[in-house]
Amino acid sequence: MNFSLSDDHEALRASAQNFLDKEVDLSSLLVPGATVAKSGYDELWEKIAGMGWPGLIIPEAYGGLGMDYIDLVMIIGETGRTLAPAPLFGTLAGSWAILAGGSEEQKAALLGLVAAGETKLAFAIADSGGSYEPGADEVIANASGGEYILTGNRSFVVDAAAADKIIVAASLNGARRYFVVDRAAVAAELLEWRDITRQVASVRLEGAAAELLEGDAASVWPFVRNRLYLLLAAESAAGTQAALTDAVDYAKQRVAFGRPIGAFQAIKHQLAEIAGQAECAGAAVQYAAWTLSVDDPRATLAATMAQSYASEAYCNATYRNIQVFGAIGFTWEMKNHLFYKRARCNAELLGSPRQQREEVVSFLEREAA
Amino acid sequence: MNFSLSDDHEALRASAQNFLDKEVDLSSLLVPGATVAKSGYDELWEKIAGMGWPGLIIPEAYGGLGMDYIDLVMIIGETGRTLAPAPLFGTLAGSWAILAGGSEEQKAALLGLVAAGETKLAFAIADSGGSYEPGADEVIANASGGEYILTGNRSFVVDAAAADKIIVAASLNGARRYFVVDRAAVAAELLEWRDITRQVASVRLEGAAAELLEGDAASVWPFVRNRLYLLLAAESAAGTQAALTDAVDYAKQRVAFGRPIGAFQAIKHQLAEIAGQAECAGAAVQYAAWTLSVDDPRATLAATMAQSYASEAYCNATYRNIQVFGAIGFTWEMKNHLFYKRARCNAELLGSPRQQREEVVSFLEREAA
Amino acid sequence: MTIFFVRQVGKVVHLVYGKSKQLEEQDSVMDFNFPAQDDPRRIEIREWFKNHPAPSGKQIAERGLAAANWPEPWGLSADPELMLIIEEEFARAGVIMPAVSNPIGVNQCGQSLLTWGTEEMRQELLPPTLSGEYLWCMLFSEPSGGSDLGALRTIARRDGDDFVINGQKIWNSAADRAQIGVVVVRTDSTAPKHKGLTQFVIDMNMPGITVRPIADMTGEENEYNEVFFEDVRVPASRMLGKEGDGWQITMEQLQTERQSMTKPGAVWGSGPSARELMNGLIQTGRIKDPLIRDEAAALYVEGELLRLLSMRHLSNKINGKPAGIEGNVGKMVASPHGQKMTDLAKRSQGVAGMVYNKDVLPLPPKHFGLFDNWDYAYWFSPATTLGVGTQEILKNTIAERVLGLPRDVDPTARVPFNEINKPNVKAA
Amino acid sequence: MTIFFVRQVGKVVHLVYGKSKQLEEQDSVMDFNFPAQDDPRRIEIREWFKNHPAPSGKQIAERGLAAANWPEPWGLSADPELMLIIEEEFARAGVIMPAVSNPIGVNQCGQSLLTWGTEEMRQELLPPTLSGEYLWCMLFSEPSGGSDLGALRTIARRDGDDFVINGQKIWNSAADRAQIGVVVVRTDSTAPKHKGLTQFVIDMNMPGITVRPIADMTGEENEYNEVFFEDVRVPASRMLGKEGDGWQITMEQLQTERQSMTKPGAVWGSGPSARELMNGLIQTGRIKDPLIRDEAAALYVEGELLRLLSMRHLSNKINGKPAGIEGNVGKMVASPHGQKMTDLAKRSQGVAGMVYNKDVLPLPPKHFGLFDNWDYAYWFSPATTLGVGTQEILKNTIAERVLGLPRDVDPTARVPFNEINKPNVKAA
Repeated sequence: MNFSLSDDHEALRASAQNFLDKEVDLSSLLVPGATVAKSGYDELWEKIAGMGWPGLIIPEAYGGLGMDYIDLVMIIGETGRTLAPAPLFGTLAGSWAILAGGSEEQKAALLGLVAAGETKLAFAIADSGGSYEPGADEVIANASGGEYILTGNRSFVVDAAAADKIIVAASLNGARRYFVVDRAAVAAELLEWRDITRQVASVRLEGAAAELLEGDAASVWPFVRNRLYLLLAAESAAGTQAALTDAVDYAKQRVAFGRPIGAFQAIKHQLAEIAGQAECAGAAVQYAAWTLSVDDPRATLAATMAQSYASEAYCNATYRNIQVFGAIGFTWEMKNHLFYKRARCNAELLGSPRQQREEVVSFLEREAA
Repeated sequence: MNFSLSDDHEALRASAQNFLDKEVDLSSLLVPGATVAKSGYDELWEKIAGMGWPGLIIPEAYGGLGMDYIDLVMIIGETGRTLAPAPLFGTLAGSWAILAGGSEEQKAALLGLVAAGETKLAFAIADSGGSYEPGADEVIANASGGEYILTGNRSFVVDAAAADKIIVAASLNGARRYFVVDRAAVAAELLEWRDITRQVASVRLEGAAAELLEGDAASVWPFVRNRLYLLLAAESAAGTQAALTDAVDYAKQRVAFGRPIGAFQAIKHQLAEIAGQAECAGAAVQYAAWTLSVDDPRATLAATMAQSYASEAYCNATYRNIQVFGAIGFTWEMKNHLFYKRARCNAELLGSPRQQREEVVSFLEREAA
Repeated sequence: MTIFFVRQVGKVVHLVYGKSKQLEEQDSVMDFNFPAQDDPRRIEIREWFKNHPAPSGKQIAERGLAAANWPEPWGLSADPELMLIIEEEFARAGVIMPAVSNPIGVNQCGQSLLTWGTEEMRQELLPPTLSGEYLWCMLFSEPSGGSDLGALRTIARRDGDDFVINGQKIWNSAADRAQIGVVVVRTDSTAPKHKGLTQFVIDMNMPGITVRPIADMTGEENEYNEVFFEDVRVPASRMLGKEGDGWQITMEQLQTERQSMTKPGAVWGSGPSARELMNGLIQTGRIKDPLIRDEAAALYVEGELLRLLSMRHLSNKINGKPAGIEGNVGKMVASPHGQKMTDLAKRSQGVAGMVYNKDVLPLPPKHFGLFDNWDYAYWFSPATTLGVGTQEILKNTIAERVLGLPRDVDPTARVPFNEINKPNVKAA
Repeated sequence: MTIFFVRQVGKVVHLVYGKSKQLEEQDSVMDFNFPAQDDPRRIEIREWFKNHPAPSGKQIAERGLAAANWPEPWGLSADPELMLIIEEEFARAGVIMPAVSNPIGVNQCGQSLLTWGTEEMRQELLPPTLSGEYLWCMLFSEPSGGSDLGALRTIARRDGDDFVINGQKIWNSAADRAQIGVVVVRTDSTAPKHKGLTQFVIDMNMPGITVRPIADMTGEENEYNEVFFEDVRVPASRMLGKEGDGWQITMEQLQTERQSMTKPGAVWGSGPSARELMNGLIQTGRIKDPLIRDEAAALYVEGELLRLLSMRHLSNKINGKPAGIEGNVGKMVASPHGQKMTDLAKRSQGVAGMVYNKDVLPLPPKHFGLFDNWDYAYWFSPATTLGVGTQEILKNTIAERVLGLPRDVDPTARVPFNEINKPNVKAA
């Protein structure tokens, strides 16, 4: 039994921290009208690719680093803590989709390019209402000679604009399958996403040529969803801690009525509560990472719990952070709002915490039956 | 327009306050194992009857005082503030049932006795699951010659033990009707009700002779329910204020770390929040009382809102009250727990605040349609 | 109708019930109805609007409707019930009230001129204020001060018939659009922090004043500004009250502002209320979600109670009762109420709500001011527990002034302001 | 498996990835699995229980299982992993651990005897403590003190080889059943309040000690007592540590007690957890109510996270890491978690739950101690944010000790205790 981070984990986290503290600069975002494209989204990616992070979760057999999910959350925690603006989410999501749904040949061909930092991915599955399940607004795939043609729309596609290839969920003969499409073959329109540290687009496919992922389609979304839950939860847990630390530091310095405001119980007790939530969120993420690493039967439950808890904790912490800062924390020129918006968007992107709690109960009902 | 209490209302409240402060003594309840029967439940009733309160809401035509609902909540607020242990609830509930469902003759015959202080009532409608709607566990009425015979059980009947007559909801030929039964004709078993300032029983009818209320049966429960909501809400709003005042007084006196504990923001801010809820609960009750007095079309909505809000505010305030007192507030010998339990029971007796919120939305949906 | 008498018999109070035609006719009982449609005062106002379907600010002011509760010649000495009639008739005529378009000018600063200004100032400044020509701002907060407003550092130094102001203000609503404002400054640094303050009326175009709008987290610059003072000369005749009255005048203005925020609107009393939230959820069918349903119901109830508190406040005025605690308590309840409302509106939208998207829930065609969509109101909402005193300061105020709990210790409150930063005070 | 190295190049840190068989075999990665069923240490313990199916307290103590983490001769110097195995094997054998039946004796007081006691005290007191013959209590709080424990007034006056104790303690768990206890008293009133305190081990049957159980709001007398001291003579040899060590020893004992409460059980870590709550709601079908469903899920998640925090605490010990902040933070989360759970359990019962009624939700046949039904746990639950330090004190501790925020002002902390009530201190 070992619930503690090893020195290796700590060292991995520390090196990611050093790298990102040096490379991430949010100042260009602290001007109204800023977009992530102007903040070095692509430049930071180049450096991240140089670190080998695109291949973090890609098995060695396909040229990746084959690290486990505990390693992953060490790094994602740091990208979350710094709001590192770079298209990592899309590439990870796409890689997981290929890992779950690709044939051996497809994995080798596609993931090798990703691991080498030569191909960025995105994963397009949500419809315009934000649903990840098949529905009326489905992309339709038709066989045409040796290949497939896709027509329809996808929305809330993280990193679609920056991607080289997009994995698209579509309906083929009434069944959901997954296809690889060249970015150049689709029209991506950037959404005015409130979290400007992340680039989200809607995608329009009008007879786009596509390659069918030939493996087990049924496993793709559960596999990817659990890992995206982990990814967002890891960002959120680290962001919760960052918002807390930031507020604590400010409360120690800012003086009112002859004392640092952190001397007032109203501030102290609110921050103590956030400390409790930060601690719980961190534990949830580490446990979920472990269950995914060892393919534990409760991995789905653990990842779902982590996402529901950490995203709400993050929302609370960033709200409280702004309240501790006072009006200055409400201005665009401070970075507080970037965290607030990341938190809020993390709590919606894959469905609300309530939806995840519903999944938790359903899991437990099945377990009890 | 006049949202303010008149001097007359204030004077009525003040005289009820003077009377109850003098007559109510909860000390006999502050011994483990105490029951309300030993606390002068019946003696206090005699004095209350002497004040004319049994006839408060009975029209003058039937010998009552015909006061309106704003007058009523002045008095009920004081019985709530003092937890006055006396069977007033049952008599009011029964009177309302007769007012709504009795023929002119029945009203004259029955309510005259009540107004004169000669007859106490109770109202039996809930089944063993606490449902107030017709269900599987219904009392069955059968015509037998010129009268009716009732068989079945009712539960959560407030003041059944003390009553002279009980108004019982029962099914006659598949339709819900209301009957008057002599207390002597039924077996009442006291429940171990957690709120020991109130006497609640289950009632067993085995072929009990009954008189049918001949008026409009359909109006009885909505009419009574709205008024019982008001009654409980008035108790709860006043109890909220009492729990707040009590905690504020204690926080001013109790010293820790060289200061009264009321000097600490953790205490101050919690009590400020309760002050807000107390203010809102009071407004809710007065508005509901006015709507019932003028038979406003929103009276049902107002009474339902008052009950949902005031009972939750009361639960919060009594919880916080105990926390401010610390461990001493958790002991049986202090009266804090009597208020805590009254609050909790008020929030369940007629269905939970959530159930009332559901009724609020249903009302608004109908209004919008 | 039955009423009652109270009679003292020895030390025991008895109630005796009986009828009294006289009292019955007084109609002293609670009455949540609004002034009748055929109230003669209402008919008179309505007639005026019929003859002036698009009245100018000057016409409104000259008719006495801009601040009708003020005495003549500015207003009509209207009682609160007439005020309510006037408010309803403005709404009926589709005309925005001066107190709404220029609240700081009419409600806070104009009122201060009445109370604290000289006759000369009133004659000069009130007509253009009531006509809407002068939009006002209030310059109170400073970067170093925040909740501790009394610690402000902007200095006014006497120089002949003028005072010369140097310093910086921040979080000033409407300062970028205002022609005129009030500023609170320190005129005596040797007095304790709340004692050495004075208010002046300043023209915003005076040399040395620079206004910089602040972009807030919504991305807009609608609300706040910074205002810099560099050797701004203001004549001593523009002083409100006398030297040292600044703290009291400022507190009065803030208290008036807070009382006006006890309303069910989502943002400081403005914007859509829980009625609109509920209707929007019903219209879109989102009310069928059981969790949204319960939350929406709780918010609806709370919103109706806020409405009652604000009406009771007005009613107390009508009936000559002293103002209750509703002003402070109301804002304490109203700010988080608005935050919860906008949050639910946003959550009802799901992931689509994370895109700039005004189409959250339908709103009726009604004037909701800046906050006429839930999206903007949501992203603005963190400010509502910060502006006009933080939620923490407000709770302190309620605990201390309303509940009578002991005051927080402020070691800087009683020493001369210019000695506060000396080590012995800091250590206290 | 891939691992990594960290290499410093100038000031930039790069990661270089590669394989290392050596590190792979160390298995240093996180591992939430429990010690295996075939762990040889487990087999040994299981064997012993097979030979001692109903062991006496004395047998358990002699085998070293009563406090296995203690050094020989009392324990086995067990590491936390072995402790976990032992705990599981006790549960498997259906035997209640001494640390559960006599937690104050084993966890708090026994530990203090090891750290602070004399060899003579250990030889005399530890055997009957570990065998369960001596049940212990801790006598700390006083009526005048409450959260401000350091303000306690019970006095011990030196008289020859004895100390003579006078005063009153309150909120003492198990004092009515205990044979022995520790008491913290003031031995020097001229020292500041935290400095003049000393702990003694006392026999509860000493002349002059009166114990009165307190009925709490559940109607039971299970938890708390008052203890009165009237000229109670305790030999100086029963002093723990030395004069003036009382505050430090008391804080250690309370900290140990709080850490043990970071568990998912509803009442101070004991009683049913959210797993049982969820199962009960599923079994009764009440989980189908959408509002109960969402609340139950949130509590289930929080409960699992509390479980993780407690396991991480243990794991950190196993891995020789310093104790984290979980001890304090855990209790802060756990107490309201339990209150929310019992409240939901009760609300799921509706009005029927307002009657004394243990049949709230089904529980598995498992040892939940006193709190083996939700009804009792619910009515007891207001105490969980009061006992072992109020929630407010706990948040202060976390804010100050964990987050490093400034400490609350206590004007009585540094003056001699017997001068605290003089007017100049009161005014501070």
